[in-house]
Amino acid sequence: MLTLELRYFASVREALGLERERVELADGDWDIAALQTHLAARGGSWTETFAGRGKLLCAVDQSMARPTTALTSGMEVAFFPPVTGG
Amino acid sequence: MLTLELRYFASVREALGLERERVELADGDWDIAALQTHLAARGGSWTETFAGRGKLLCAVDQSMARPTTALTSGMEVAFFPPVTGG
Amino acid sequence: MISVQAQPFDIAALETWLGEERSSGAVVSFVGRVRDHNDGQAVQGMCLEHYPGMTEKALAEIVAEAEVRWPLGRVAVVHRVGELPLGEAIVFVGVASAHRQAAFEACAYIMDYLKTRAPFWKKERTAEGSRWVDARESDEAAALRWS
Amino acid sequence: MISVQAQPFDIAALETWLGEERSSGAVVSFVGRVRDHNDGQAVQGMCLEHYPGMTEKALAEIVAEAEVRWPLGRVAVVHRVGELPLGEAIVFVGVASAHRQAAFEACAYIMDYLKTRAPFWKKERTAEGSRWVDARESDEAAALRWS
Repeated sequence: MLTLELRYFASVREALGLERERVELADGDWDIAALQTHLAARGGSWTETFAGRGKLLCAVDQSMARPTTALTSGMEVAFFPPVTGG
Repeated sequence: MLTLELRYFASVREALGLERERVELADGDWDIAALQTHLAARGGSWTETFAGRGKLLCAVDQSMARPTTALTSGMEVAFFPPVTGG
Repeated sequence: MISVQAQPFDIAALETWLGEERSSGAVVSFVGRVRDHNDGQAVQGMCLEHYPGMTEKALAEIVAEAEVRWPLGRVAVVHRVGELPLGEAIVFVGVASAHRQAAFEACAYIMDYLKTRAPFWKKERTAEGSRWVDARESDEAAALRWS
Repeated sequence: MISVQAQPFDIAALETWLGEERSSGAVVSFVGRVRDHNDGQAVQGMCLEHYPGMTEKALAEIVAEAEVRWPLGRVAVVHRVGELPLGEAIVFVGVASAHRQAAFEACAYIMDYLKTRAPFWKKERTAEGSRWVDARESDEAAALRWS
């Protein structure tokens, strides 16, 4: 079992209506791309967010990550739109 | 007769021991280069300042000037070293 | 010195701190404020969201990278979060150095990367309601010029 | 706003003034201070001489040129003259703009030309007496990059 702490920010948080959740995934080789496919399968705004055309950024343990970034149990994974601070 | 108001600043002022003076020059075609030759002929620190190797800047009526800048009566002519503000 | 905070910051105190080291003759600072317009629409204020923990880490990394590229003295990055009225200061980036051009370049570098890598998100209030601010391609381009 | 003055200036007041126009979201400022060293020698303080009248005119010209090159809001140039102790602020250049890069570039531009065209002269006090500061070739080179 792979346990991940998921966090959603800004327009992604608003679209999903969720700030954070814990997910448990079947054992196997998980990376960000696989996680996105998994979340997109939930339908509705999840499909729109994770399989839509909008640009989505991802961080693993609070560092920017790529689709190929591998995931292991206990990691914090965050999804959010391009940043607009400053 | 050509009357000029001469002003000296910083290391030039110190070398000449003079802050300002009025000079009267014979009628004719005067430019900055001719004025410098005239002042250099005074000898001593004047020769050093106006015919020496140190870089000397010049302003006419408070705008930067060149050796070929023509002079007419009543002008304010300033000599000084390269600037070092900021 | 890095701070992400809800309360306003004191520009005079930051400038004093940056100028305290006698070897740093040059201090360049950037202050970003809430503008009255964006994408052709009147803006009344904004709310800034961030990712606590990651934001501070990202800012620290950006500052550390600048310190590798230029000989710097003190560096201050202060960014506000939460509700901000029109005209309010959002961000302060200040860089001290013995060299004026190093201070200018490092300050611009930190701002360029802060804009593209630090997890902050702006939501503007307009007469027609709130809207998330879109990321600008010009900010991406600005960050790319350093690589 | 251009001022050549003997008395100290108030950085906070200048920053407030620069940030007052709601259309200018970006303010970049430069503060230059009396450093504790120059050309390998310890500096104790300095005296700044200028050419009254021409100095203000030269600064106004430099600011006007920057305003042609970049879309700027308020601009402030304040330069001190007379005796300045160690650590004291010598110069403040602040530029407001709707565009961050315009503010950065215009501020650097004004400093580069101020260093090479505005009639100020520094005389440093060291343990061995006073000496006029030599102009730097690096400052000439910095100004040339804009032409």
